[in-house]
Amino acid sequence: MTEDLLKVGTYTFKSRLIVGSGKYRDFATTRAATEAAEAEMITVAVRRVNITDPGQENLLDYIDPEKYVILPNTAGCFNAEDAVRTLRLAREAGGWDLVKLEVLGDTETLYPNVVETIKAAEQLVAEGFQVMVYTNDDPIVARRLEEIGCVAVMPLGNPIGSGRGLANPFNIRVIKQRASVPIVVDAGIGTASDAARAMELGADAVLVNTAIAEAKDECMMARAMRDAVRAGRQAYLAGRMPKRAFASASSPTEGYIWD
Amino acid sequence: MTEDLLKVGTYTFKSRLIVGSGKYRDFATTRAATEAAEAEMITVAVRRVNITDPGQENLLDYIDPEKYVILPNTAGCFNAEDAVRTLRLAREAGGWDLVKLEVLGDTETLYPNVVETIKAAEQLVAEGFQVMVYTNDDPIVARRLEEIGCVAVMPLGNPIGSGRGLANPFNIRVIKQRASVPIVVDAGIGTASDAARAMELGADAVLVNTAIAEAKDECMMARAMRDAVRAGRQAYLAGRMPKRAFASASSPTEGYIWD
Amino acid sequence: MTEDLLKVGTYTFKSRLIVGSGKYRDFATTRAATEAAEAEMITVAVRRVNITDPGQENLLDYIDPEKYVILPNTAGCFNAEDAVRTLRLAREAGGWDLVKLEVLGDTETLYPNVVETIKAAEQLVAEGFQVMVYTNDDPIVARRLEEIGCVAVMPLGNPIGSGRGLANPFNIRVIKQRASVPIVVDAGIGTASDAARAMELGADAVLVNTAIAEAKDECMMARAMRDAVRAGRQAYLAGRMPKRAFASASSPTEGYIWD
Amino acid sequence: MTEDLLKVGTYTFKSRLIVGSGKYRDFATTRAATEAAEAEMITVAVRRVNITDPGQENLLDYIDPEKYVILPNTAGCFNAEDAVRTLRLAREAGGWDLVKLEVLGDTETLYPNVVETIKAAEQLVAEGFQVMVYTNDDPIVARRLEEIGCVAVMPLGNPIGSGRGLANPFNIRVIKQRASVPIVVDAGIGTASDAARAMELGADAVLVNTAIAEAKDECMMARAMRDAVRAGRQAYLAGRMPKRAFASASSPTEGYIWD
Amino acid sequence: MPQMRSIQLNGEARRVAAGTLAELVAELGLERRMIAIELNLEVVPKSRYAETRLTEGDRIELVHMIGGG
Amino acid sequence: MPQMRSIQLNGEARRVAAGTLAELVAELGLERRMIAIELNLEVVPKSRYAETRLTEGDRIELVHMIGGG
Amino acid sequence: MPQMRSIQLNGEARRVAAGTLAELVAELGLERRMIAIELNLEVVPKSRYAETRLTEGDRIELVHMIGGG
Amino acid sequence: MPQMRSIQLNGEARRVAAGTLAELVAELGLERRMIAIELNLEVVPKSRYAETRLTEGDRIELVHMIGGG
Repeated sequence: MTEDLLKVGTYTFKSRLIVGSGKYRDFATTRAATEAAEAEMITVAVRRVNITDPGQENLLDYIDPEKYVILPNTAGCFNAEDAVRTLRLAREAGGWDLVKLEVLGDTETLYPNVVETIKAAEQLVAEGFQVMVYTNDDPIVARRLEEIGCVAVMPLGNPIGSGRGLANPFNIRVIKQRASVPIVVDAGIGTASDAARAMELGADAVLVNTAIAEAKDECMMARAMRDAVRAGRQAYLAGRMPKRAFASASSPTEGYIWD
Repeated sequence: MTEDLLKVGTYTFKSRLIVGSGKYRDFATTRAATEAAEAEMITVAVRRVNITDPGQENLLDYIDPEKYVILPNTAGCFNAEDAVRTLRLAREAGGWDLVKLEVLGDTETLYPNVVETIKAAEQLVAEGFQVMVYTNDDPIVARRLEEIGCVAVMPLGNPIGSGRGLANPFNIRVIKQRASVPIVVDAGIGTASDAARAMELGADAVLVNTAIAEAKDECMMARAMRDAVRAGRQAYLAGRMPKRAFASASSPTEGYIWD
Repeated sequence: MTEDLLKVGTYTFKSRLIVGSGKYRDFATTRAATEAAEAEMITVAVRRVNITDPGQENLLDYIDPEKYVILPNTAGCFNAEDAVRTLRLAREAGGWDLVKLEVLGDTETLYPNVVETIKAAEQLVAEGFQVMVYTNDDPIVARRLEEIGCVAVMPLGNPIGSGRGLANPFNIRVIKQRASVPIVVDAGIGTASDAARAMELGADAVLVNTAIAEAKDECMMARAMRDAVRAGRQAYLAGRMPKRAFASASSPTEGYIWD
Repeated sequence: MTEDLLKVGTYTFKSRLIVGSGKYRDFATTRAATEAAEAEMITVAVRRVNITDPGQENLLDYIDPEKYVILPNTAGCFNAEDAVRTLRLAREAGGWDLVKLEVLGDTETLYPNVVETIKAAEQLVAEGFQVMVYTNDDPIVARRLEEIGCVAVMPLGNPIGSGRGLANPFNIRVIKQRASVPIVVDAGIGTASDAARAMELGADAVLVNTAIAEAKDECMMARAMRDAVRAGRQAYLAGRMPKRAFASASSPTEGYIWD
Repeated sequence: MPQMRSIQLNGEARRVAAGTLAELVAELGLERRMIAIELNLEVVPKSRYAETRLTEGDRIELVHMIGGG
Repeated sequence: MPQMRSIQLNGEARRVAAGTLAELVAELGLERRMIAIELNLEVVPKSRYAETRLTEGDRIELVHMIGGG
Repeated sequence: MPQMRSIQLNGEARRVAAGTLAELVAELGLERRMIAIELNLEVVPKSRYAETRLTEGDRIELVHMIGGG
Repeated sequence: MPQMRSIQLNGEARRVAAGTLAELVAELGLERRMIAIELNLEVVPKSRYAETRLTEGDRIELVHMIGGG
């Protein structure tokens, strides 16, 4: 599989498993799980420095920006303006131009507000960002985001942090079949088979955070996700057998001793 | 994972992917895919030698019994007597005492005839065979087969060769939770995520034949299955996150610049 | 639909909804819900009379055996002998020869023990009972029970009282396609759409108890089940549209004002 | 159920089954099936009169606008402007102000273009139309359409004419739980149990066209849909039993003769 | 005075005055109930209750129908 | 004799004798149909068919309701 | 010259010169193959091929392993 | 002694001695951190921290990267 590379905008990756850095019990576990996942890209959030204790440890003391592609996100933004402000700051902080845009619609589902997302995407693309964009599983919206110039479209499988897998595999497949930019299944993956399934549908990559960070053994789950993404990718490329309503014998049906 | 071994009767395996040797276009592909799968156990069928051309090539010229554990099956048997005769011959042919018993109920579903299967299992166990037994997904029947002394119980996921995955995950989980012998999901696995899912349910191993032999690229699918089984096993051992109806933010919900 | 009658052994019914009489808060509700369901057949259990208070109210004071076909069951029996004893007593008590045989495998799943079920069915048929038999969803076992002479085969949809619907619709359909006696989906139905689905698969009837008895409004759910069974039956007879992967316009795709 | 009325804008209905008038083999069947469905509202499309044969029979010769609420749709419109023009004409033609807005995103999925849909909805509401709006199953978009002033929101279950049922029941439920206007499941319903399921999720009504028009027996399927909608509605109101992983005996577990 | 017998009735030891099943049923006030009786593992038809004599140590099961699924 | 006009009717060029929308509707025999007319992108109410004169090059859409889902 | 025998070999009538199973296996060129033989429904261990004589009408099944799932 | 200024720093009123953004960053000990600053809704490049003077009432956002999905 050495030649099967993932190209996102001007970046190229061997790994098709993107990880998040949220929800870990500590930074050491974040680093250990990220290494176990053999990920090359990791999302981070932009937040105010705690002025009362500016010296406290920081995520980037553990996740080396020289070693990983840092993907700043706009988690928590509910309108285009906040999202754009957030990513301008992220770009200044680390010079990162590859960003994950998410403009949320409500706090209960954390589903995107696609109208605001489109508005923000247009602005960010105009400002030269390479935008990977979180969206719902609507193929029409996905195509619009690609037309705007986003470098990757990231449809959700299910609500962020729900771990319920892929609600609508058909839509993911349709989005992929029409896309000329990478499709990354983001949100909803709860266990390894969910990641494998997403890749079998044709997804170019998956983004996993909660499923690793909330596993009892984070590093083992990270390895499970690493292997699942590889498994699903290979199964997709290998071309699966057809499904059959009925059975098909695996052994020859002649030459029996009792014939 | 080096210590996570699979013990079946008196045998011990590193690999939890058992492969079949049926349906391949040629013996060379059978060998290549089996190696790619990193399998240690492979099923074979017992059939009459073609007397008119006894010299023709044989599967075992390609699959070395010194290197793989050969698992003779009773594919095509529809009653206990034929199954027992078949395995007695297999044991004489290669000295193999670890066998896969399957007594079928009809040719359309290839579902087992559990009454005849129980009868055959009792006889074979009495004759000193180590019986791995193909059965339906009924936990009551599975327990009965374990009580008889079978060394592994192999519930179906779906009809043999159907590639439709696991019809009833609940039953597979229940069978596993009650079993003290290995549970091997046999039949129905069509792609990598199906294998991962079976392992996540707690299966100790999976048996795959058609999904590899009928893939466009057999060796790539064999690797996909190898990785999927590892992924599912690790996910099972790692302990997955809980499923949630609604969303749970992956990024902190405070410290926003617009608060 | 007036001519679409259900024939079970020597009995004929207009209704395809069989109800159970268990789990109700009181006998009055049992009667009211049974009437609301417009059922013609109702299952009852056989138990010891409470000798210390033999005069207490009885179910049959509310459910008139002249008005309903009483279907004694063997709920709680875990072997063939107990089931046969139980039904001999039931026949003596009310002269009922149409019975529901269920021989259970364990208390957690309440799945049948098919080996004991087969044994009991053979004995009961020999004694002239008209046996409706609860079984798992294995088509091979179902056919065996029909061959024995059971007048109806009752595969489970899911564990009794679980309300999880149909775990394996494929098996229910296969059982029906091969059967020449009525197939009654028994166990697992939790709401109206489950009953409709079972009928659409071709089931000749459904048996519902917990879903009605545990609904907040028992009588309204009874009516819902009545309508759902009719809906599913009619949909089955009407012949449904084909499923399509993609869309098919419901309105003509020409004559637009902007062409 | 006589008091359980459906209120849409200024209209009130007894029936919760809305039918379409497309795809029928002839007008007589359209009328017969519409009557069999006991529908009170029927969708129609707006198209150019065939000038070369202006006298040919017309749908409204069979579907009496005095008897049914006519719901003009914008099927085939791919932008807001065409949709608005179409409905202005419809209002002039029959004085109908209750309309079904659908602005499509492509011809393959017939999924809505939600951005254009929102634009059209704003314009139509401003012009005094009572807008029932077809949309995807995104709860954020659904709420936006309600805020604009649409009198009913009509999320899709699956692509129009696909007959694949409800792809994402969770989203339908979420949309309903947050809505203060009626939610009508539109598109995807293929058979009776799909309609029942939609109603059980809380939908206030369903719109069915292809599933009736393409059934082998249109009128029988129309009755099936009528009964299914009633069944699902009653089940929703009755309050279903809880789902359980394991079994719960329907018969008392004491008083056995073998205790 | 009537002679009393010790029998097993529905799993419990009991002393009864009844000499026949018919008398036992009457003693329990179950004449008009839909019941069935198993005497030492054999079902006894109602028609034979009157002639069926109880003897010391008889094992009797006396059942009826209750709500069940 | 009436003067003929060239108009675009439902996307097709057509010469009509009708001088008003009312006459056009009559010419087509659609008086009793539930139709609607858009004249040069503006919907014309039925009440104004009589007074609405056709002029050379008018673009007219004349629609009715058909079966649709 | 060797006496020929008529036997049932894998379901087909066949005349063979072999007097023992060992000779039959040699005659078929299967000495180095992983095979097994059932003679009149009884499996015969390889160790006894040499001493096992064929007689007229014997029913023999001669099997090997092939691809199967 | 330095003149103190009142500014809004990360949403909180604060009096600082720093006269420039560079001095503010130093005052907070964040020189070697990957941070970014928004001054009155405009992002200020690090290259201009030294020349960017603080004035009474400035609204400053000072952010860094934290764990997020």
